[in-house]
Order: sequence, then structure tokens, then C-alpha cells
Amino acid sequence: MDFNLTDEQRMLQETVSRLVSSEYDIETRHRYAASEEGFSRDVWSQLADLGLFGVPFSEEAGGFGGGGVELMVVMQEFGRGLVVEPFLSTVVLGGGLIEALGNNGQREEYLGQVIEGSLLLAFAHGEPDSRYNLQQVETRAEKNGGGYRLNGRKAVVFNGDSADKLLVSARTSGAARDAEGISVFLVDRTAPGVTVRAYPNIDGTHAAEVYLDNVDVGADALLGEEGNAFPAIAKVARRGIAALCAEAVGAMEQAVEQTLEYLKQRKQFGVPIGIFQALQHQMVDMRIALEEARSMAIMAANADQAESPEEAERIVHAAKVIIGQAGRKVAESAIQLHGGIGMTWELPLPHFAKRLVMIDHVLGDTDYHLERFSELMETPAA
Amino acid sequence: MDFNLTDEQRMLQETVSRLVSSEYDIETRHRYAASEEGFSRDVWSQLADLGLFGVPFSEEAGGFGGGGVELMVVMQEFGRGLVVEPFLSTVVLGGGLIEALGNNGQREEYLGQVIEGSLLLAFAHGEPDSRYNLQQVETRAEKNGGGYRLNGRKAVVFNGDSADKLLVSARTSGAARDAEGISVFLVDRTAPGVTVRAYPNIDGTHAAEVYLDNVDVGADALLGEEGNAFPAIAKVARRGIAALCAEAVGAMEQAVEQTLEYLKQRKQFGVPIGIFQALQHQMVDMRIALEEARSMAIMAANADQAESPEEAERIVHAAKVIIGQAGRKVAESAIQLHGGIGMTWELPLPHFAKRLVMIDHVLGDTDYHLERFSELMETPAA
Amino acid sequence: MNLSYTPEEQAFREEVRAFMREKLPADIQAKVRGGKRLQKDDFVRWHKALNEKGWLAVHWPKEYGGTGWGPIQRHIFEEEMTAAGAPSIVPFGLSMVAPVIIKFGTEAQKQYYLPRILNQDDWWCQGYSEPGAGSDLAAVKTRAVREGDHYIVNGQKTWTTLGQYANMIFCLVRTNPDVKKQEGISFLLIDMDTPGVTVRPIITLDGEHEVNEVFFEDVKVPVENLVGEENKGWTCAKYLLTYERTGIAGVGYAKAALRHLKNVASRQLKDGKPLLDDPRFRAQVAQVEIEVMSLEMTNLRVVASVAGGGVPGAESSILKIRGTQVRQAITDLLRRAVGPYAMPFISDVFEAGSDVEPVGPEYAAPLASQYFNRRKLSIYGGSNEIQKNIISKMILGL
Amino acid sequence: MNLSYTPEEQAFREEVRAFMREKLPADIQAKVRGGKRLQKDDFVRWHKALNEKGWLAVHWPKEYGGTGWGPIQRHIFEEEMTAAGAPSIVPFGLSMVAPVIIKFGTEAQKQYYLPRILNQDDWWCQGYSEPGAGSDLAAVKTRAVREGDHYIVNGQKTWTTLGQYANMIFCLVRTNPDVKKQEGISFLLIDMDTPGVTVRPIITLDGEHEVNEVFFEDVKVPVENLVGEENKGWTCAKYLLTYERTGIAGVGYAKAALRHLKNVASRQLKDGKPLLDDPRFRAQVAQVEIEVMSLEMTNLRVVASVAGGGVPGAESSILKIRGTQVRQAITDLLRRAVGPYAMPFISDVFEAGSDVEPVGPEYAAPLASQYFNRRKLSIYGGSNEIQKNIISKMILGL
Repeated sequence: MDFNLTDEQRMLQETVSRLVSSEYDIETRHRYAASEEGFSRDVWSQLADLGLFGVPFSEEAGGFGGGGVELMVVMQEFGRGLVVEPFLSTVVLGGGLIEALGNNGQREEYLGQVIEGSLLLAFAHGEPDSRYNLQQVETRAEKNGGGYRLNGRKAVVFNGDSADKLLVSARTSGAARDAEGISVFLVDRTAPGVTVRAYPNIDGTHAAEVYLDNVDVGADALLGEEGNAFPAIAKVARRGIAALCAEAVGAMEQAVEQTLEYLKQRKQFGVPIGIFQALQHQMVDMRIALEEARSMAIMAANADQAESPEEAERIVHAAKVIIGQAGRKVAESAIQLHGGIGMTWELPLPHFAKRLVMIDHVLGDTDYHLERFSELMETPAA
Repeated sequence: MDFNLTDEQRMLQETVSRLVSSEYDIETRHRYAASEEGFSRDVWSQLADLGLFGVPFSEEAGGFGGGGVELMVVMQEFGRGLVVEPFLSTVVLGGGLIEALGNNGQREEYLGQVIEGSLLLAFAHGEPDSRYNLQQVETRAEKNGGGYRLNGRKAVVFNGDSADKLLVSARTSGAARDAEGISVFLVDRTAPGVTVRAYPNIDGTHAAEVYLDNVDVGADALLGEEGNAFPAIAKVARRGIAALCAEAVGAMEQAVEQTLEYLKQRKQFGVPIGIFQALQHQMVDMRIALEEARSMAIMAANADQAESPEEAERIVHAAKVIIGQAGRKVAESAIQLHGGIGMTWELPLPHFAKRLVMIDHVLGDTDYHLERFSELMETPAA
Repeated sequence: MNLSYTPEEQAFREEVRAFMREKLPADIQAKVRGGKRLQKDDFVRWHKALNEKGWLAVHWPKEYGGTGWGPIQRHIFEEEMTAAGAPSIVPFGLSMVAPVIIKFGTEAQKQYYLPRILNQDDWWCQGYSEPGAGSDLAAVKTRAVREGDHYIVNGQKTWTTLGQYANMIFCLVRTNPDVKKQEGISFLLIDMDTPGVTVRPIITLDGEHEVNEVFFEDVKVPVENLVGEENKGWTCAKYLLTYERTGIAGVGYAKAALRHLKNVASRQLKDGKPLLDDPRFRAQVAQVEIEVMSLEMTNLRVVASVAGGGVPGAESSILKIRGTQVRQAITDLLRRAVGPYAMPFISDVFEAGSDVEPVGPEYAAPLASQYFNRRKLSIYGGSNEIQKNIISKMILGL
Repeated sequence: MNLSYTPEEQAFREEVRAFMREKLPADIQAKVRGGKRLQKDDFVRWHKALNEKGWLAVHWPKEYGGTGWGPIQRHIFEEEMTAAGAPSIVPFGLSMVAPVIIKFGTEAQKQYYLPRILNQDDWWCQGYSEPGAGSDLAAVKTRAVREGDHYIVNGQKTWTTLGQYANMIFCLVRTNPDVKKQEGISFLLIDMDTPGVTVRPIITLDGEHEVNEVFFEDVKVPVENLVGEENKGWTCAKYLLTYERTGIAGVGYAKAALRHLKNVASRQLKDGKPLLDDPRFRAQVAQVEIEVMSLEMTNLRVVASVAGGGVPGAESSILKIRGTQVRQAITDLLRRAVGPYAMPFISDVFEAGSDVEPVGPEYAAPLASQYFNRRKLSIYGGSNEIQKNIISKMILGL
């Protein structure tokens, strides 16, 4: 058993950390978030130049061959900087789906572009009524000549406005919540029939509603076998969750550090407020929540190595539950301990708090994952 | 709106309070609890002499004509003394059922004896698998000549060992969890075929398992119409719950007072531990829990006056939820704030804590009542 | 003991309901219900409607144009006003500075200011908090130095809610720096049009402008604007802080938010069925409903005790703590109820009359920002930690 | 990073499992699993079995007859021991006084006491706590006055777990009352058969006898029973308290309790179906399982850091707090799982071999008393409040 990072992993961490801490102060971040695309193309290029986009891909696909731990290391540093660049959308989810589902040609064509930073992707999967159920797909793809015709609406597609290509899940058969019958198509964002309504989210990230109105795509737009995309979607979602857990740990570290610093320097009734035991104990609870979250992020990052696929799934659900609970606790306590100032835009803290709470709304919240874990929980033989 | 007690109610309160505080110290209570019947016949007579057993019955039945508030006043004082005499079993549940279901003859015959203290009753309703579901009755009563033959087992029948008569619910028709088809019979504890296994409970109260093996009773043992007892059972259970809520408030008052006193007198690191803010805030939370519990006990005591029967039912479920949560919080915090000494038999405090936690196991726990409340909760029209 | 309202109280409730039906402007109601921004004019119109009926100054004695209501009437009024979707009465003039003027002011101050408050001639804001003071209100640094007929005021106030609309501010100022901190404070009324007063917005985490900083630079304030005696301002301050706090539980808001939660959860779908039918989510809603029931009853007990001549003391702190906890719990459930649609945040959507469509269901748009905004409930007016200290000292004697 | 155990560690785990299968007496295992009382003889038999294998002194260096194991081996051993339903090793001799003797004792003390501990010749108990001292361990009042070759000891100790079985007690005593309280303390070994030593039971709220008071009245203790220097006992005390606390999380116990909870909840019926199938109860079980997962991983991180040469400092306090919270949450669910059958309490049922039948299901009998008993977890060994103070100071620097 070994919790240490390898030298390579530590180098990776330092590389990202250096970039984030030197060039990604909160004002800069606000500027990127408020820009039209919601991120900086310039930073995106820098990240590409550092080779970060190859991290999760196999060496044969031109990647770095990294695993969950490498992804964790990167995302945690991104969390510390509240990085808004579409790494999760493009590399983890989009690239991950292409690697999992695509044929050799598709992988060759697209992954190289992802790795070099020239192709932006977005995973257009959730729908207005699907909530967090990954199996609920009502967008339909009907055979049309040699290709398919897509109709439907995709909800809260992260970075859907800036992506060059959308990975659109659509039902080629089956009923609304069947696992079978779901296919994934690569669709140009600018294709006829595609309407994208972009908007900012409250945590500074960007998303879009994607309307598909008789969108015709060729057979080569299909990723993988028709109707069999769900296992890959579930797998990529798990990896996305692990990435979000790591991002949340980074953001929690910041919230904990900033609050602790505040307790030490802020004076009231003539003394630093950190001497008040009731505040100390709240601070301790935040710190404990952070350690629990860190443990679960580590487990999620290593879920591939679990004894069984079921165990891997349980771990990821469990991790998102703890992350959701710890994130909310840290966010709320951090604001409370700061008092009014913790609610003002000009402080970095509340922006970390917003992201922490909103991470619970991405790829399933605590309620959802607790229910899924309950279903999969090992129980005594009857 | 008026939260004051009437002069009569205040007198009632003072009467009970005087008896409890002067003659019911914790050592005496332990002695009663440890006795064979689990209570004191002598105290029982004193309570009868004070006229307490007439409190909830109508004046025509020879009672005091009191309502929920009078019952609350009495039970709250009992809670302050951890009184173990079978008032709830005999007067509230047993007597209540006879008043609700019995014909004139039965009421005349039995209620007078209850009021004068010469008849002890126990409500033999719950069964080994019924948990808290009041409708789940598997004990069967079959017509047999002019009477009935009873078979089944009743679980955790409070004071079932000392009662002269058991009020046994049994199914005359229907399936295990049907509301219809439940009847209530008055059965002599010593009747042939009745086996009573008595035992102490962890909170100092007494209960029994009652085994019914071909117990023959006459037609006159039936209370009310055959198969139609459930509404009365539900109503009497609601009154029992209101009584338990009041008892819990009395016990919580004691736990809060004793803990506060302890914080003031106990010294550590050279100072009274009550100066530590983390302990102060826990103490505040206990005090708030007590006030919430008190509010709900008042609502439950006045549930009869609610706008509708559904509202009355909701109020009682809500009250038991808050009582269960507040009781557990107060019990656990009181022990924690006392430290090790709070776990020793010789202190009164832990006995209040045990009763508080165990009240959650009588007539439905927080999980049960929260679920029932959820079902009955008002929701927007579809 | 009787938990029912008297026939007179019931009739009063009906009268309030009828008034709300008739006089609450529909556009204002729609803004409140839809989570849209309210403008100064909305408040002014609503205040004027109430004043026409004689129902604006609910805390004032009749002789000054108040309602003369007792606590139960006020409670009913507040409950019905919230239920109707009316904006709450802006408190700074009506229930903060006015009671202080009535209690400590000169006859001239009463004659001048009270009618102006009733008639919406002045919009008041508060000058209590200072940067760095937080819950330590007596740590007033803003200085007022007497020069002839004036005080010269220098310093800074903060967390001034709706200060951008105000023309008058009541301030705690330090008139004697050489004594114990509570003893050198005075209570001063300042015209914000006086040269040297600057208002700077504070933008909150949701991008909204609700609070402000107010700067004073050599501001000349006539001595007749002093309320009470010089250096006795702490008495006014304490009186203001403990004045009539039976509404502090926010039961009306909690009940309105709970109704909204049930509406939202019955419209949101989970696996094709209403979210409110999910046993676990439903139980969480049930739990907060039960807590609201208990809060309401506790509040009524305090109200009735005040009506019976009691003084609401540290009990208000219990109401404040539980009120904020349950209201925060409801906004948390609201945010969670709408799933991913809690995230989209388009500021223009909250502007009434804007033609920007919300992204998801219309009710989803403000929920996340309201969740964050309501974090303030456990901070302002004395944080919940401070409230616990008060209970610890005043009720428990620790 | 690698969260798997090495093949050697896996093999070791198998070896421990095999040992438990073969050597753990079935009657002792049945008592542990059934929540029955353990007698002194049960502990002694189990200790002897472990000692025969050389696995009794898991914390000691090999040279003194210990295992010489690293923290990961100890962790695996503890986990498997709990999973097998073995009693835990009584710590007072093996992991409390022995490490102090090894670190501070004379050669003679080591030669004499350590083998006696291994061979079960002595049963040790602790003389740290005093009445009224609580978490303030340095407030030692028990006096030891040097007279020639002896100390004369007078005073009282309390919370002495299993003191009724013990023949030896290690005590903190005050040898100098005139200096700062930490500076006048000595660490003394006392034979409990010495005249003047009295043991009095403390009965806990569940009627059980697990802890004791120990009184000293003019007890003559030879000076060679002093460990370390006179007045330097606080050093020993602190060493003992921080010595190897990676097991403090109680992960093994938590996992065993969780398994038990699932068993009970799958056998209990609610409306005719297993309680574990009720979505709300099931989610509560899921929540504690997830917390146990997180606790275990946090514990492993600390264990691995110790194995890598780190020193477990205030991290133990985090493990202690979360470990007690989750274990208490599980006992709470266990109590609730059995409904009304949590109430019956017949003390004889807990006596192995008693012919008294339990009232409800056999598993229900001890659950309420275990719930109450486990309240001690957040009190002893430094209450959770004290642990938070430690974290606040040591980790946060507040």
C-alpha cells in the first residue's frame, strides 16, 4: 500500500500548480469566466503545450498513458484555481468517450486534435427531464438514408457553446429509461438544425441548451455500435465523477486555508476570532470534512483497481456522496465563519463556495448517488 | 390564543408535582422499578386518592372531564419523576379504549374501577412482527359457540404482567394489515390459555409477552362492534402518543436542568466547565430542542381541536417525530456533557436519558412517524 | 389553554386577506412570487397603499399614526402579508429609527420625521455596522466632533442594506473616544445629501447589489439631529436591537418557501414521476414541514406571552436560530429539487419585464442564488453563534 | 500510489485468518458475536493462545518478545481479529504500561515485568484518571510521599476498566505538590495486593460492572517500582497517550457492527418485508457504510504514513472523532432496527450458558444497552471536545 505520488506524478502536479498559482489569480479567472466563451483560449493553449490533454489517453492514441491518479492530480490543482477551461468536457468526457467507443479511424482523427488542443468537445447527454439518470435519453436518432436524423433537446451541456463537436447521445431503440438502445453521435456544433443557447452558470462555468431539429449526420458520425453506448457512457461518467471529486478537494483546500487564515487575522472584541472555541470547533469539522473528501477522491481515482466492476461503481457513488456532503459543509461553514464579508463578490472565498455546492449538481447529487449506492450495496444472502 | 393553564389545571399540576417531588426520589423509583410488578401499589393508591385516574374520562363515566391539556399536565410531571406506575397502560390506553368502544354496561362496570384504582389494564396490541404498524394484527379470534377463541402472541405489552385485564386486539376477519376486521376483547390475565412472560425494560418500565393459546372468551368480552375496532385503536394510540410527548418533555426538562447545574458546578482546568464555549453551545442546542419538544407536546395535547381529523393526525405524527429527535439529542448531549459520570447508575441523569431514548420505541419511532406524516402531508393539487 | 384564534382575530385575518387581494399590486406580487428584483418604486407604492389603510406603521402607537396593534394582530398581519406574496415592509425607517425617535427623540424630531416616514418622504438606512467590527457593535470608530452647532463626522459604515435608495441614515458615532467603548457613542441622524457622504455598492456573491458602504468625510451634521443625549447613544442602540423581535422567526417566509418547495418538487420529475413522490425526498420535505410547525408554535408561544405583558428577551434568539436554520434547509432542498437546472444563472432573467427566457423551468432560475443569498440569515442581525452566546448568558446563566 | 496490499501483506492476512479459524475458541467467539459477557478467563485463554503463536505483543520490539510488526501488519491483524469475532487484546499491560517500561524502565523492571505480561502472570489496570479531573489528566491529587525505601500512597483513582481482575496498577502520583502541576508527577507501579488498596465497582447505566474506583490508604510501594525519574512522570504519561494510536479509529469494530446491522435489518420485518428493503432505512445504512469506507481510507493513509516513517500526531484525533461518530451512528441504527424489541432488558440473557431465553430475536437483546454503552466512545481517552481542541491547536494552529 502506497499513497505517495511517483516522481512523474509529482512533476505533473508541480507543473499544473505553477501555472495555476502564477497565472490564474481570482480576478483573471473572473475575466475568463465572464468572457463570451467562458474561458481563455490562451490558457487552453498553454495547457496543451504542457501536454496535459494527453494525460488520460493511452500511449498508442498519442497520450501520456496516465490513469486516475494523474487525472486526480491535475483536477485537484484546477480546483485550487477554480479553473474554467473545458478540460472535463473536452478531455475527460469527450475524449474519454471517443477513446472508449470510437473505431481506430475516429480515435486517430479526433484524439490527436484533442491532445494538441485544437479540438473542443462537449458531452450533450442530459435532457430537461432526465435529472441525473444517465439512462434516461429521449432524444431520438432515426435511420435516414445512409445516416441518421436527430431530434431532441439536451440540457445543461457544459461548454456546449464553445465546443467544435458535440457528442450527442440519442436513442436508436428502446424506451426512455432503457440502458439499451442508446447511441452516441459526433455532431458539428454548427451543423444545420443544431441550435445552441449558451449561458453562464452561477459558479462561473459555462453551459448551453442544445436543440436538435432534424439534424442529419452520416453513418460515420456514430461512435461505436448502434444502441450499445451505455456501458461506455457509464464508464466515462464514473471517470468524470472521479475528476470532479478531485476538483472539489482542491477547492475545499482553498476554502479551508482561506477560512483558517481569516480566523487568525480577523479581530473582534479585541482578539483574533480564532480564539473562540465555538469557531475553532467548526473549523475542525471543516478540516475533518476535507480529509474525508480527500480519502474518497483517492479511492475514486483508484477505482479501476477495485476487486470487481461492482465495487468500482460503489466506490464512485460513495465518493460523490461524501464529496457532496463535505463540499456543502465546507462551503456553508466557510461563509458562516467569514460572516458578511464571506458573501461579497470581491473575496475569492465565496467563489470557491459556489463551485463546491454546484459540483453537487454535476453528474449526480448526493441524493442520487446515495440511492444508487443503496441499490448496489452488498447485503447478507437471503 | 392562550397558552396559560386554567386555575384547575394549575392545581392539578401542583398536586402531581408535589407528590412526585416529595415521594418519588430516584432511589425510591429504582426500588419500585426493581420490584416484582415493576411499580408501587402504594403509590398507585395515592394517585387514585388524588383523583388522577378520572382525569381523561367524561363526567358521566364518573371522570373529571379533562382533555388533552390535563393529560399533558399529569404526564409531564410523571416524566419529571420517571414515574413507573401504569397510568399510561391502565388509564390512557386501557381506559381510553373501554370508553371509546365499550357499551354502557362495560363502561359502567370497568371505568369506575379504573377511576378508583382497583382495576389495572394493559393494551395487548403489538405483535412480534408488527413493528409500529397499528393495523398489523395476526392474532386471530374465531367464533366459538356464543363467544370467541383467541390464538396468537402479543409483544412488549406494557404492564401486561400486573394488569387484571388485557385488552387484546385480534383479527376476526381480513388479512394481516387490513384496517378492517380488527376487534378488541377484554381478557382476564389469568384466564386459561393465557401465558404471560414478564420482564423489565432497559428504561425501568415493565412489559410482558402474552401468549394466547385457545383462549375462550364470552361474547360479552368483545368491546364495540366486531371487526370495527381500528378507528378507536388509532384514536387511543394518538392520545397515548400525546401523553408520551408530555412525559418526554418532563424528562427533558430534568435532563436539561441537571446538565446545566453540572456545567455550573463541575470544575476542570481550575474553572467551571460551563465557561467553555463549545459546551455552552451544546447546552444551548439542548435547550432549544426542549422548547421545540414543548411546542409539539402542546400541539399534540390540543390535537382534538384541530381543523380536521387529518390535521389532528398530522399533528400527532409531527409531534412524535420532534419528540424522538429532541429526546435523543438531549439524552446524548446530556451524557456527553457529563462525561463518564453521566454513564453511571448512581446518577439520576442517565435514567432520564434511557427513558428519553426508549420513548422513541413506544407507539412508533421517528422513522415511522415521519413516514406516516409524509403520506398524509398536504401537497399541491396535481 | 386555547390554540385557536378568537373570532375577532379570525375576522381581522379575513380583513387583511381582503386587503391583500384588493390592494396588493399584481405586478409587485408577481415579482415577489417569481423571485424577480424589486425596485425602489415597488416598495414605495406598496408602502403608500398600506399607509392609506393606516396599516404601515404596525409597531407605532396610534397617536403617531401607527396601528396600535398587539403582537397577535401583528403576527396575523405579517403571516398574511407573506402568504399573499407582498414585499415585506422595509424596516429601517418604520421599525428601526422611528421607535428610537418615539422613545428618545425631541418633540420637534417626532413632529418632523414621523410623518415623513409614513408619507414615504424619507427613505432611511442604517449606519450601525462598521468594517472590521462585525458582531461587536460597540466598536464604533466613526467619529463625530462637536464644532459649534454641528458635528463633523468622519468614518465609514457598511452592510447598509438598500442604502442606494436612501436619503437619510441613522448612525452610531463616537463622540467621546476616551471612555469605555459603550459610553462614548451617540445616535445621529444624517441627511445623505450632505456634502462628504458617499455610497459605494457592495456586490454580493450572486452579483446582486443589495448592500453598500457609506463613507463620511467631514460631514457637517446639525446638533439638532442628535437623538437622546450625547454619549448616550448605546441606550438607543440597545433599545433598537431588542425592540419587538417576535417577527424574527420568519415563520411567514418559511411557510411560503415550504409551499414553493412542494410546488417545485411536485412539478420536477425523477425517473418520470414527480420528485415529491420519491420516498426519500418526500421525507426530507416532511421533516422541514414538521420543523416549521414546531417553529410556528414556539413563535406563537412567545407572541402570546408578549401579548400577555411579557417581554421577549433571549427567546428571540431561539426563534432567530431555528428560523434561520429551517429557512436555510428549505432553500437547500429547493436548490436540490431542480437538479442540473439549479446551475444556469442569467442575471437579466430576474428583471421583471425582461424578454430573456429562463433556461430551465421558470421557477428554477433564482433557486441557487437564493440558496446562497440566504446564508446571510445566520450572519446578519447577530450571527447564530452570537445568538447562542446570548442564550447561554441570558437564559442559561453560563 | 497503490491502494492494494502487497502479496506479502495478502499472505500475512491469510495466515492471520487461518490462525483465527484454528485457534480462536468457539465459545469465546460465540460470546463476542452474541453480545454476551466475557469473563477474565476468556481473556486469559485468548491471550495465551496468541502468545503461543508469538502474536500477543503486537506493539513490542522483537527483543522483548514482541512481534516487531510494522503498522500495516498491525492494521491487518486488528482487522482480521475483529472480523473473526475475537475479543480485543486487553491493552493495559500490553500496550500501555509495557511501552512505558520499555522506554523508561530499568533493566530489572524490563526483565521482571515484560515476561509476566506475556505469560498472563499479571493483569494490569490503569491509574490515570481521578475523580473530578476528567480530561485534565495533570490534575493528579493522589499523593506519594517518600519514606525510606518506600513511597506512601494516599488517594483515589477512577474509571479503572476491568480493575476487578487486576493485580497490578500503574499510577500517576503526585510526588511534589509545590511546583507546576505537570512537574510534580511520578509514574508508579503498585501491587494491588498491598494492604490499603481497595477496589470498588462503578455500575454503569446498563447495570454492568466494567469500571471501578481504586482507593489507596497509606499504601507502601517500594521505590524500585518507580518508572523513570521522580517528578518526571508526566513524560511517561504523555508518551503512553500518544503511543501508537493508528488503531484508534476502530475501523474493524465499525465494519463488524455494520455487517451486524445489515444482518439484523435484513431479518427484521417492516410491513411484512425486510426492513433493509425500506428505501429510507436502507439509505441510512448506506450512509454509514460510506462513512466507514471513508474512515477506513483515512485510517490507511495515516497507517501508511507511519509505515513510511511518519509520526501519527493530531491525525489520531481526527480518526478518534470520526471513528466514534460512525460507530455511535451504527449502534443507533441497530437499536432502531429492532423496534419495540429494543426495550426488553434481562441481564441474565448476557450470561453465556444461561438458560434464560431472550424476549424477542436473540440479536435484539443487547442492542439498546450497547447503544448506551457506546456513548463512552466519545468520552473516554479524551472526549471528542478535547480531540477538537487538540486538532485546533496542533493542526490548525489556532
